[in-house]
Amino acid sequence: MAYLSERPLDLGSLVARVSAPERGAVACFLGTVRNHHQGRAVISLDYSAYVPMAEAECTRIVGEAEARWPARVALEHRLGSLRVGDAAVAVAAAASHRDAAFAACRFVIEETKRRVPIWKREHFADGTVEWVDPTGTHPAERSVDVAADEWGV
Amino acid sequence: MAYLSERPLDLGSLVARVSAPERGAVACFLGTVRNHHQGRAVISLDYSAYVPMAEAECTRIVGEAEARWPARVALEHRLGSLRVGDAAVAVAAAASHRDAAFAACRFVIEETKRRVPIWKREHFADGTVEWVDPTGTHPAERSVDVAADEWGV
Amino acid sequence: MSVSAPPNVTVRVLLFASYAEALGREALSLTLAAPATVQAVLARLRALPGGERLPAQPLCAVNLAHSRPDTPLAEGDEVAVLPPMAGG
Amino acid sequence: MSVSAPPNVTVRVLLFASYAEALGREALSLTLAAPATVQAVLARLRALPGGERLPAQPLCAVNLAHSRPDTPLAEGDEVAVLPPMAGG
Repeated sequence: MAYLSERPLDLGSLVARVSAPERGAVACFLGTVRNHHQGRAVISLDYSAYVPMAEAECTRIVGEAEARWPARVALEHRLGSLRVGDAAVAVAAAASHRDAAFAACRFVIEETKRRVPIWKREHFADGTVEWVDPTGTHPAERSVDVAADEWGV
Repeated sequence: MAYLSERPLDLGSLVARVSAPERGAVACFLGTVRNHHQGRAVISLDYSAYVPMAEAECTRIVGEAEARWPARVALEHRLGSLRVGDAAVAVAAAASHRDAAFAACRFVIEETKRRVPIWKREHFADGTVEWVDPTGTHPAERSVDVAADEWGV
Repeated sequence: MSVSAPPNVTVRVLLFASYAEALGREALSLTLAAPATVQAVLARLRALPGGERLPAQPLCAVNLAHSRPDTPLAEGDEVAVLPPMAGG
Repeated sequence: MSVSAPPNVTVRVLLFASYAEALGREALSLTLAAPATVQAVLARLRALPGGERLPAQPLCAVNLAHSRPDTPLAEGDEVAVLPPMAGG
């Protein structure tokens, strides 16, 4: 797996992968497991993925970013059981100038959250376990047209 | 020195300093020495500072960022002689949400470049050594009114 | 001349996360009358126990690419039914 | 009653980077007639060898805070003349 990892993420290694003498600006993002979600205390998270499609989608996102900005991008997403504070996703984008580095980094984290088939199950302090739905709506309320628009299909 | 460092910068330690269980988003920036400047090959850079004012200005910038966004910010700038690829400045901003983390990170690097009294001398491959003037103008062309506007004084 | 019966199409269906939990399984094979579409797969899934918990139009992918309800299916295609993404 | 002569003000002046190079020194003390301002310090620096290489209105700081040409100076103040910042 190139983009998905069962082991702890290491931001330094992502930075090293995109760094080069001609790229003086590196923008990074690290998403870590928070201790709360919608006002409830979180203990841990399980991440799972549709692995081959997630890998394909990550490849597409990185390719789109590198086509749109003169930047090199690295992306990694953790799978498995994570505790509060663990890094779930890491992005590093290096460019000659910081505008491109920040723009590419932001694009990659936004698209990763939106397009990559990864799911998480939260274990709350009160003992309950729930699948996270970031759309905030009951799934049945999402029309296929909205989905198609979002995906550009 | 809290913000200026004679030793190599370590992005990981800045990230660790701002991380907390309630802050799930960390945006970072690393500025490294490029191998070129305005089309000329660069070998190394010397950074110097008006140390007490630079420390005071960094304190103010971090304070402004933390007042404007619900974020914790760490900032470090290297002094001394650096070679191509070495990190010159590092910023980490942690928040509950990534909008605040990115905005605070971007603000801090922009203000650091604009306001902190640090200077650099470039050693070019052709043997010449020059002070860098990012304003791009001959110093005499900068009027005090422009300067005063920039500084808000 | 005899008119041949339309051939059948067998596809592999993958379910994930809350959808796998709703239907009590992560994968199954379905044989559909040709011409088959993603929509036909969803209709069959809804008839299974727990299938009523699927949303009206869940996101789907065919062979690792996002699909639409009318995306046509061929023999051996992999159809994935995807709950809302929650990475990051 | 005799009118007393205006007192003098002695300040510490710091030069950095290209400005230190232009004037061949990094620090000096200047004694100015009161009331003294940043502008008066700059006029004195311009009269020194290499001082003609200072820009018309360089950035200055008094006691670690950015100043204006008419910022008044008191005995013992630290006046820094700052080339364009080049951090990052």
